[in-house]
Amino acid sequence: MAIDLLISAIKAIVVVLMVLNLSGLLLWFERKGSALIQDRIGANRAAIFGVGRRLGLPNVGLMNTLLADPIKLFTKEDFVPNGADRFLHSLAPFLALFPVLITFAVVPIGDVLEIGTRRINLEAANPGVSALYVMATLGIGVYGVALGGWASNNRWALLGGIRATAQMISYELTIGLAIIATVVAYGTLNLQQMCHLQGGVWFGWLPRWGILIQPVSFILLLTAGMAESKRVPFDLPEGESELIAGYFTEYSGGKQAVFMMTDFAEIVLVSVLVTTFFFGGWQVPWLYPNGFHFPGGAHLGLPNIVVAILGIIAFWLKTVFFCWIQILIRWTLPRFRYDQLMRLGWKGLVPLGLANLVVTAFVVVAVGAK
Amino acid sequence: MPLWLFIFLAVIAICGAFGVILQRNPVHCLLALALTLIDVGVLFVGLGAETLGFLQIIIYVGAIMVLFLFVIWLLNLQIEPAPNAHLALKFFGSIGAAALAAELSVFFFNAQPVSGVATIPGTYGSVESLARMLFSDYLVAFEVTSILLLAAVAGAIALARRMTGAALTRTPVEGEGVVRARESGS
Amino acid sequence: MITPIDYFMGLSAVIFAIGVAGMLVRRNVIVMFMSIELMLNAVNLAFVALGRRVGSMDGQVIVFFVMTVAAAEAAVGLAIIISLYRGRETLNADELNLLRW
Amino acid sequence: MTQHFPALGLILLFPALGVIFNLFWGNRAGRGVVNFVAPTMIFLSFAVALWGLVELLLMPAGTVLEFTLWRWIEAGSFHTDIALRFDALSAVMVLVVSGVGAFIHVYSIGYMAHDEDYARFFMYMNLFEFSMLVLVLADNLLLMFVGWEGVGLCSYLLVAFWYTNPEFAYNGRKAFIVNRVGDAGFVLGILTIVTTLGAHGVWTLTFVGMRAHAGLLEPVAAAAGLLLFLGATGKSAQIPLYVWLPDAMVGPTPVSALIHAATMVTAGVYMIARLNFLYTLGPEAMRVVAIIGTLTSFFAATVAIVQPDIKRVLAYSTISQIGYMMLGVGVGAFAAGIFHLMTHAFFKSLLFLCAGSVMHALEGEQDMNRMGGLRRWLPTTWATMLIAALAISGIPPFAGFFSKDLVLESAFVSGNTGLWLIGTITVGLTSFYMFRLIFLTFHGQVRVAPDKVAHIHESPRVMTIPLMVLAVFATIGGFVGLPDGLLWGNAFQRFLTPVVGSGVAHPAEMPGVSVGPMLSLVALIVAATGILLAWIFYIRKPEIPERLEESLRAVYRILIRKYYVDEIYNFIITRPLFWGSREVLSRGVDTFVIDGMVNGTGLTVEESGEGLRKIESGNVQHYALVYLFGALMVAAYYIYLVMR
Repeated sequence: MAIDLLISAIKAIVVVLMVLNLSGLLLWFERKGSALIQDRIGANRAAIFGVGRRLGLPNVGLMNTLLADPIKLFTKEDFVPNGADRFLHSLAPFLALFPVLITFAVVPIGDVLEIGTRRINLEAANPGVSALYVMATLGIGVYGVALGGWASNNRWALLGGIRATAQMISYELTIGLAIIATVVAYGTLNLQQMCHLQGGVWFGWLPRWGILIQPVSFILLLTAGMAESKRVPFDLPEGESELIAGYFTEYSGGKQAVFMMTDFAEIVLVSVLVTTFFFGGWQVPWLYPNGFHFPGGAHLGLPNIVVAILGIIAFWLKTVFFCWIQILIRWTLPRFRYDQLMRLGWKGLVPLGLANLVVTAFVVVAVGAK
Repeated sequence: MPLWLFIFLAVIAICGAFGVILQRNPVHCLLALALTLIDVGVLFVGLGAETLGFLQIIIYVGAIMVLFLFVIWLLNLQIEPAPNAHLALKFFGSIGAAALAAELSVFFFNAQPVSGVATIPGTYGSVESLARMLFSDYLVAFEVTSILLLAAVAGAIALARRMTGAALTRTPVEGEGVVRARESGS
Repeated sequence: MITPIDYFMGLSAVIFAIGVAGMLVRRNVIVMFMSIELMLNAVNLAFVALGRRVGSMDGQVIVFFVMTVAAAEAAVGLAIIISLYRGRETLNADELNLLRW
Repeated sequence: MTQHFPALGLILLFPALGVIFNLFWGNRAGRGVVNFVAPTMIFLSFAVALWGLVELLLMPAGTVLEFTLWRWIEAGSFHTDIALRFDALSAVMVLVVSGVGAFIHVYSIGYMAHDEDYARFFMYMNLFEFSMLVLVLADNLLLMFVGWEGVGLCSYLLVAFWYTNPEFAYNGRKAFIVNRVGDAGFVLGILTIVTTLGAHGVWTLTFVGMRAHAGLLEPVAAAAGLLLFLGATGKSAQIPLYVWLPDAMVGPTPVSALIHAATMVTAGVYMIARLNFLYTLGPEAMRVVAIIGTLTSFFAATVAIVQPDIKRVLAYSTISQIGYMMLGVGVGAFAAGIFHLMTHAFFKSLLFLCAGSVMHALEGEQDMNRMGGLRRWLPTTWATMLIAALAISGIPPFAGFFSKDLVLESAFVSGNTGLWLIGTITVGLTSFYMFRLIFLTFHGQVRVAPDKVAHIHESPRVMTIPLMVLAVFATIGGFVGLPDGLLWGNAFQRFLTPVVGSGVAHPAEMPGVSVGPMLSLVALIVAATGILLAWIFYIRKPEIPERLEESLRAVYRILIRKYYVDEIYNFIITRPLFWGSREVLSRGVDTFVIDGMVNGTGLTVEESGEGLRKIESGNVQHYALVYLFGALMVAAYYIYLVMR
């Protein structure tokens, strides 16, 4: 009993920590990545007593992003503008971060891990309808930014908040459609089951990943997910050029850090979802609970613990890959105009999603697939 | 669901409900309401209606409440002034509400005990069972609701559509609101 | 211990009553509208609880429909409120008494 | 034996369609379309009727075509259907109504050519045809009554067709109200029959059913017959309710021809013939019918002699001829009555149409003193009208001779010598006034107002062709009922026998020698005398009438004023009625009682509303509060139930 509780707690903490750290890492990705793309050097100054230089190591700016920036942020003055709704103003960032974090609770980061006789499902919580849970938490996510914009008693912020809200609920629709289509295809609302269903191979060599049966949904989910995370090319809510910083214009210090963390957490979330839905989650190609079965027929038996850990590693690798993809896109594409954004959402993605859903349904009914 | 959890949630729900009707600031009311709704959703899950619980959160919190939020922003509602007079209404209203609560509780606690303990099938509250009922016994109602939603969308657009500049520049007088609403609806 | 179904009933009764009170006490039309949503949810809770009590899914299906109707109602109601506000520049229920004698 | 024959529905359907079309699209469709549609419909039902007739003739005698549309009324054990019955009797009637009606419709095209309201006119005409066909096709008394009222309504509408003229409108109302008096009798008659049969547990009004249980009706036969006959006097313009017919002549002439000469006014005769079994059970009623008929015919003929108005002459002539029919059915010779009805339909409608043609030529002139010598301009009209006149005067071989002869013979043979005598005298009067009309109109010197002489013209072909057709019928129409023993004998009688029974039995005490020829001879002589007199009076020595007028001023006044009947009715009935209505009902009851109640009600509501409206604060929350407390009450009540 107690041990179970302990295990669950550990699982939760681990997941959250991994997410937060990853988002921290992403900050570094972002800075150096953008520097590469723009042919700059990027962060390369901060060092502790120049240890690295003394040792002749190249300064890749890890100090800046992982140490200096956070310290700077969290030690800044936490400023609340005059006439702002103090309570909501401080609540908003956490309201934004919280739903994103709890979403990870249902994400299977691996198959069952067997320690002795105990079987540990490698996800923090496993409601039968975890896909719905994901949608629900995404839905709640709106409030943070919305209230952040509203509470800071600033027109720019309010505009940013309104934009953010409109954008997010518009694209949540698309996300929902994508997820539903996938759900229809898999015939289950449970992410863990989805991952299981993506095991095995077609034609003896082709991994059964969801991307192969739901390509459209994949594109929809990726696009809409990036829109959810409100980053370029969908960063209208922040819109540096016209609204100073959108909904967190009036934020500074820790709260703003939390908002930024939310952004990165959302990137991670999107990647995780894409991975889980379309890239087999923790599935490693040709890896089965009892080891590898290569297409050639070669077999390499492995103990469960290894298999589980391989799964976890595969999962996070895929996730990081998609985070990287998103950052690439963010630094590659120009920004939409707001009307273009809305047109894309309502006249482009939503109809596409509907069509995809209908087709999927037809196929499923026709094939009787489960 | 264990009792302590229920009590915990119930307290939150009631606090939220009171928040709705006691807060001055519409946005705070809305937040309180959203809190209550999420709470009720969790209660659903606790009652075995998993699907419904999450649907509740998706639909109510994720959509309807956001709509409210938009309207509040659109109309730029500020904190309403200290409620003036209407003490009689307040008084009787509260009394009546309390009495209603009492009466309803009496009902519920005197409800006929179900013969034996209700057998809860394994699929209780799952999407499959819900869908099975929706598309068999309640098919007609289901289809009709789709039409209802369509009609609601059309009606909402027709009602809230911005009207001609003339109507906007005119200073509103008694009764014009309704008239304009109809015009813009037509 | 497991919570008796009746407690859920009692909770829904309380929430419903609170909604009624809000409907009567608040002046702001939007808040009155919220109170109505509150009542709807109380009823939903009662439905689900009763369904659980008799072990049938019908309660949940009804709640499903209630949600749908609530969505439609919210859309239309808010639209009405908007056009009302455009016309009267107020949302105070006391001043919206055109149907007076 | 009966035969299911759905086509009967068509007979009614076509005029109905015409009504609907003219009502909704008439004015939009335009004159041409209406002129085509309205008559076509009637021709179509005429065609269907012919089909029915053929069916009937091909089957053994006594066959009845039937068609039940639907269950109409169901009240307790009583029920009646919308059912049609097409036996020999209704066959004759339907053919007459639709056939003559069709030609009159065609004639109307020309006659109404200059009237703006053609659509309404043809709508009414079709409606009339429909109602009349319902009347004659009905297989039960109630449905017949529906048609009966329908034709009454159409008569009213058409008499007052030019309602802008107050006098015309007044005459329309007169026709309507007088008919109501008769219809009251009709209703009472129906009720008498229903209650009597119902008392014996027989709940039916179908003619078959009534005939089957005629025995039960024995005790009330006379009363019922008389009550129904009261209705007949109203519809068929017999004493005492004939007064409306002469005034009805203000309607368009085709109307007078169709409704007030050929079809509607003969409905009474048809009704009596249809209910012959009832009347034969009540000899007294038959007697009354016969006497009334004879008196009417004589009386009307005398009035007709002096009338200057061409249409009034024809109106009184119609009354008189219907008197003949009544005499026929009154003495039990139902077939004879119907026979005369048929022939009369031919030549009387022809007469009216000719008169209409004359008026058309003279721009609506009706006074014969301003006509004369028109033969030159109106040859067709003259010829056809002459045929009609000969027919009505009973000159062989024209139709009128046989029918009228049959009626008189039946009267004589049935032993009513007195009635026969009056009838025969009336024959003379008839021929006299008819040829007075002919001579005054078409011969002698022209008395037309000089300004009108210029454009006297023969009517267009659309009007003259119907004249010719009807003239043919008026000529040969009588041959279906030749005296017995001559050629094919009285085929008409044989055709109708299954329905109305054989005519009057010849008394046995004159074996061998038949009175028929003698009577015919007498009638013929009388008729010839009448014509001769008319010739002397109005062609040979035109001064004679004036001199007679001088010498017999009193009589003349009485006749020209129609025996002052209108005045008498006015004095006895109308005045008191008006006085009572005005002084008692209007001044007293209406002002104080009814207005008091009405205004009182209104006042109460208004006052209480004034008081109660205060609770409508317009504030939603107040309503909500009240609502809440209502809910509390209900809940409390249920709790009380639970706790108890």
